[in-house]
Amino acid sequence: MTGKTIMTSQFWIVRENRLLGGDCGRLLVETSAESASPPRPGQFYMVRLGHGADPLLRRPISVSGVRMGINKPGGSSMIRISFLYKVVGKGTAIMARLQPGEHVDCLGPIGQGFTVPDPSAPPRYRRPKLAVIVAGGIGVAPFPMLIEALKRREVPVRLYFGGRRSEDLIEMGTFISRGVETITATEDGSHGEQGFVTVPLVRDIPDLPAGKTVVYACGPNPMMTAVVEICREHDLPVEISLETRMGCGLGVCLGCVVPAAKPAPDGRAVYSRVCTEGPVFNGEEVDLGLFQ
Amino acid sequence: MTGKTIMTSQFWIVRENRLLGGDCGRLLVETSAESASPPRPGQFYMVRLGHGADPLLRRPISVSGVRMGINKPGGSSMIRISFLYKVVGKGTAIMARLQPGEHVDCLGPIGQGFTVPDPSAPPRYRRPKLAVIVAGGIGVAPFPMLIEALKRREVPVRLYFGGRRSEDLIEMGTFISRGVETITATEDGSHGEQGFVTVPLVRDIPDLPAGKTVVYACGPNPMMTAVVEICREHDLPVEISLETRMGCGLGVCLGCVVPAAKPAPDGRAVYSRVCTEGPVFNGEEVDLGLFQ
Amino acid sequence: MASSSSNRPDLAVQIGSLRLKNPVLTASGTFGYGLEFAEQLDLNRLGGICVKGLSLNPRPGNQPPRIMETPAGMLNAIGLQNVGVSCFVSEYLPRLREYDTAVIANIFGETVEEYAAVAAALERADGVAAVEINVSCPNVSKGGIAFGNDPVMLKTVVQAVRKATSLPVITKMTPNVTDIVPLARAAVEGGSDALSLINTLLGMSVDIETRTPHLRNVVGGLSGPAIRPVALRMVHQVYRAGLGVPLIGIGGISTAEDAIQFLICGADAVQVGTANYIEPDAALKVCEGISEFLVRQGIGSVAELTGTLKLP
Amino acid sequence: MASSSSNRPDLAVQIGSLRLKNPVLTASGTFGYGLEFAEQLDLNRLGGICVKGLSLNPRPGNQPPRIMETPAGMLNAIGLQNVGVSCFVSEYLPRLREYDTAVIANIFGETVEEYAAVAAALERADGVAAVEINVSCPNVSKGGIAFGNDPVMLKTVVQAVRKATSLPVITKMTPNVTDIVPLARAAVEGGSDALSLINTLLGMSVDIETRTPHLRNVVGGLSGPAIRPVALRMVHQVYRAGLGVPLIGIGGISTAEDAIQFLICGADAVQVGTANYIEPDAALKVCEGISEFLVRQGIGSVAELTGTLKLP
Ligand SMILES: Cc1cc2nc3c(=O)[nH]c(=O)nc-3n(C[C@H](O)[C@H](O)[C@H](O)COP(=O)(O)OP(=O)(O)OC[C@H]3O[C@@H](n4cnc5c(N)ncnc54)[C@H](O)[C@@H]3O)c2cc1C
Ligand SMILES: Cc1cc2nc3c(=O)[nH]c(=O)nc-3n(C[C@H](O)[C@H](O)[C@H](O)COP(=O)(O)OP(=O)(O)OC[C@H]3O[C@@H](n4cnc5c(N)ncnc54)[C@H](O)[C@@H]3O)c2cc1C
Ligand SMILES: Cc1cc2nc3c(=O)[nH]c(=O)nc-3n(C[C@H](O)[C@H](O)[C@H](O)COP(=O)(O)O)c2cc1C
Ligand SMILES: Cc1cc2nc3c(=O)[nH]c(=O)nc-3n(C[C@H](O)[C@H](O)[C@H](O)COP(=O)(O)O)c2cc1C
Ligand code: FES
Ligand code: FES
Repeated sequence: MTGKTIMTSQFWIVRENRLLGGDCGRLLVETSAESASPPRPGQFYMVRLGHGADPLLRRPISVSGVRMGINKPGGSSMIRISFLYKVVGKGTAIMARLQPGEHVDCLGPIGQGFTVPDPSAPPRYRRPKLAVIVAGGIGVAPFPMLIEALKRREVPVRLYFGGRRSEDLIEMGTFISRGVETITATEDGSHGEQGFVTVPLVRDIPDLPAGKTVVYACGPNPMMTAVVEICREHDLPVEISLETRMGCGLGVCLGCVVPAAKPAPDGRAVYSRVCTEGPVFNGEEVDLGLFQ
Repeated sequence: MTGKTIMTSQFWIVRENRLLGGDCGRLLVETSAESASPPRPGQFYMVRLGHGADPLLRRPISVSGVRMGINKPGGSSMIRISFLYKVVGKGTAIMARLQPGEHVDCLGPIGQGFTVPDPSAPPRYRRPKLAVIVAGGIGVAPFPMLIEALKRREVPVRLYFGGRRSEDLIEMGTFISRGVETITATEDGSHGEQGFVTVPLVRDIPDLPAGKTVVYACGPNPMMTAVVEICREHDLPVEISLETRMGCGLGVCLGCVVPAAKPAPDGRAVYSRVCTEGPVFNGEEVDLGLFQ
Repeated sequence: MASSSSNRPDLAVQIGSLRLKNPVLTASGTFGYGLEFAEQLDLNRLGGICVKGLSLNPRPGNQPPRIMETPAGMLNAIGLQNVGVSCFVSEYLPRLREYDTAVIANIFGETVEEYAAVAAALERADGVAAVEINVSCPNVSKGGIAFGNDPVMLKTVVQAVRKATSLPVITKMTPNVTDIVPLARAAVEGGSDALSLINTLLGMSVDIETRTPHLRNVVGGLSGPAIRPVALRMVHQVYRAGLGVPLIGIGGISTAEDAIQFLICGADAVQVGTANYIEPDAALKVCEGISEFLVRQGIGSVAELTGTLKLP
Repeated sequence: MASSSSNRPDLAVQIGSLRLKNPVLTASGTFGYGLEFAEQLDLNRLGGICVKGLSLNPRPGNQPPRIMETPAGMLNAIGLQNVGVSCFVSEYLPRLREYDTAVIANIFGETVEEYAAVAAALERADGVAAVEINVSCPNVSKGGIAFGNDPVMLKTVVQAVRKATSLPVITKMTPNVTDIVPLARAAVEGGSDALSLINTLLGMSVDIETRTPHLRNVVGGLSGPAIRPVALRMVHQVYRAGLGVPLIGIGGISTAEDAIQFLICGADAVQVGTANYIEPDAALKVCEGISEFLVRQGIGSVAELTGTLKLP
């Protein structure tokens, strides 16, 4: 979280859009490095999909990866980011139809990302011995980029990856080739253990380096609630990336809020904006109970 | 106007979409000949553009050409139609972005087309010596197909083609290669005579084969009004293809009407639906004065 | 309650004394007299057809332009062009009778008497399943205020129609009001057997180049997906008011999901309007989608959905 | 009247005693307290900023979910979350004062007294150009009917604000009414210097899988392009009523073309709302587009457009 990031709204050119199965895809977009700030792990973009007033709002999509490079002919430097997406409605359906060469308007990077281990980070994030990542389905989206950052800092990573069925476990090849120890679970038992991925997590957790493990999670809400609960019991710091419907991504519509865990002194609720105070929160900061 | 045409709503596959300059383009779409009736000259399709509720309504677009053929591998027969379009708003802008391989939902063929000379046609259309076509800008769209039909019946064709500037005179190459005698006029004088194309038309009309000439026109309303006026003076039968905003193309919304030239016996207006009674009308049938 | 998901769910619904084979009707003014669509879809599979609004005498309608597209919607000011009730009865009804679907005659008038006269003309005809009163028309003898905007006028016109016919009477509510509940109550007090809602919202659009309204009539009725949230809210309000009559939801319904939202909020049936223009078989697709939803959720009958909204 | 097309057109407009450098403001609740956008665009180029609605005390707002997208629109039930007027004056206003744009304080209350107290608190502050009264709030002492739905309540609240401040007072009208004209008149009679319209239409949306409303508050306000035709019609109606006060058009404005429609129908200025979410610099683009339109049409000043609709 160093250096000032400038949020811009601009057109990125689609370089690749590959379907991955399980209704998921990976989109690579590129622009000139002069015009865009590089994102940090856990940040997202508000992506405009379609050309009319329906769909109206931009869609929040996490950055999955970033690469800086030099464009051969001109020698101009460029930035390329990748998104992992799952088709769930009309916006993401349009995303799946984007063709190389088309332009797509992305506003970002936005939000508070994950705390990446660093000597200047809060105490427990300074020198962890293990980073545990818990991902549910498309919740895996921000983690390829986080894993890159963790690897660069030589923090060992273990990924708990759950889904409904094996097709939901996208990008497994990448994780394995990156040497990420990966434990999987699917509800239908088609890959890894049958059931929720929190089951192997609970089983393994006593054996993790006490006081030296940090946890990152992203996935469906019941999973997040379970992970925060588990981490609380074992006194592990956990950061969760939340999804709420977003009007603006700019902190002004107040549409994306979650209740903070602590109410105001007068007992009234306090709400945090997921787009601005999040999407990554400390697991203890927010009240997931109230939040559907 | 023989044989029963079945109107269908179905997806056609885009085979080619070529920009022609002057904000115009030519779109070729194809489907199986079993599922679609071939259109007649002057008929149109209601084309769905975009995937959401904006734009909401289909857009009426005339057929410019049709070809039946056999698909090589399977030997199944296919029908291919072409549209000429001009980008004027959000629907046509989406049309210009269609890529080969995409599917586009076309409902049609719709409406009453041009009266093509034929022994069974009304008297003045049985054996004309000359067909005069008057086109203004993108109003030329239905005429390549009409010209094919006229050529097949060995009716000589002369085209009066007007536009604002030379780029508006699309498909000139095709007309010339088809041996269509073409007289042009542009408002800026960049092609042919400077001014409206009705000027050379008025000049030439006394020399046309009296009683043996039929006129077809499509273009902006002031031009249509002028053409109908000219034809009335010289007692030439004229058919005009009209454009009005359309809700349904099915004859039910009553949104596309034009006033008929003759009011009801009680003096009240009578309205004709352009989608169903038109889009091609006899020049004397409709009241172009009232119609903006 | 739940039936085996392999069974075909029961789609029939009851609107007062009127039984519909399924809850999906086509909305007045968007489906002509029905026959225009006979080639596009099997009319027998529709829950019912609300025909284009009928007046006592034929009406030529407004001068064009009459329609304009707006974001996710369209404006219309057709001016209630129609062939008149006698022509409908003699020319269209005999052919419509050949289909096994409920024909609902949408009627309007400029005076209370005209409404009653149209209803009476239909009473004598064979093949009309119900009368739907369009009360969004200006009352010419009351300075042009729409009948549906005032509870007293509304009740009067409903009573007059009620007296003129033994057919089930459905009152079609206008949404251009501060509070729809007292108006809905007035219609019920007037003897309406059911309510359908909503008609179009008043809107406008302007050509900035010519500085003229896009519609010759200046203002027009807004329909289509744009208005769905407003329509749904009104169905919810009227349902919660507990007036004890069946409701038919209308407004921006294009998909089964849209229709199911209305059913959950308290509608017993729905009408598909503008969507017919975009997909001529939209109503059938909505109906099939509802059926699939019921199967997927293991619900035996569509009537079980009505009013099942869970309030927080 | 027409000026040479190479001249820059005069964009300044007068809203009562308030002069705006151009007619494009940002709408309350869609632009935060303005400062949030300082990185996205040059605030100095805005005609003005209507800040998020202010109440006497801070308010936490509603439980989530608070928003939902709908066709060409969105529903919101934020619950008027805000920092409270004192915090606004002490924390935000000093920083806003650094920009050369009109800061318009949008205010609301649960009682007439609260409205007056908020207005009074702003009266003492430096840097507020005008007060905009949001009257779409329920009057808690009158059974929760919105102030803006009833002419008597509306006039009372406007009078109270009028008395509490010497700043120009703009009343922001609710569209959820049968006839907006008598309400507009009540606001003018209460002493409003200008009217802004419209606020959101009441709407609703439901999740069919869970059968729960998409908003925790059940109903919410519909905004965005979907409502533009309704908003334009209401501006037209109020302008034609000739109440003699300037009008500010709001509702679904995303482009210069949209804005110009409102000006032609009688608005002196416009507010850009939901469009700010989609393009953070939407208001500036609208303003530039108006300027280009004026140049293209050879019109010297934007004020010349207002009310120039040609009726057939
Ligand atoms: C910070 C953040 C990061 C995200 N990152 C990713 C990602 O990397 N990959 C990915 O596939 N998805 C991601 N999502 C979820 C993604 O935003 C939604 O799946 C998407 O908005 C759905 O749009 P739709 O039009 O396809 O669906 P629809 O259901 O048609 O959308 C309707 C409305 O609901 C909103 N909505 C629906 N589902 C969600 C959801 N789960 N979260 C937030 N809003 C929702 C939409 O934005 C839209 O406003 C992220 C969400 C957030 C908040
Ligand atoms: C029978 C018929 C045949 C036509 N054939 C052709 C053709 O072959 N090639 C071609 O380029 N154009 C043709 N047009 C005109 C074409 O339909 C319009 O240019 C097109 O609908 C504009 O849509 P848009 O979204 O780009 O413009 P927008 O201005 O955004 O459209 C807004 C609304 O107005 C309607 N509209 C705008 N202009 C026209 C117009 N001139 N006529 C009818 N409706 C209009 C649109 O359909 C839409 O409902 C034809 C029109 C008719 C009625
Ligand atoms: C072109 C058009 C004509 C209409 N004519 C009538 C009519 O004659 N009588 C009536 O009660 N409603 C009429 N309506 C209203 C519709 O029946 C329906 O209430 C409204 O369009 C909202 O539904 P939708 O959004 O599904 O279209 C008409 C609507 C349209 C678009
Ligand atoms: C999320 C949101 C919050 C809003 N908050 C307020 C508010 O606090 N006070 C107010 O007067 N209007 C508020 N509005 C209404 C807008 O100012 C505007 O009147 C309305 O959205 C219509 O304009 P639009 O279609 O351009 O958004 C809000 C609108 C939205 C979408
Ligand atoms: S999305 Fe608007 S405040 Fe967060
Ligand atoms: S377009 Fe609907 S009747 Fe012609």
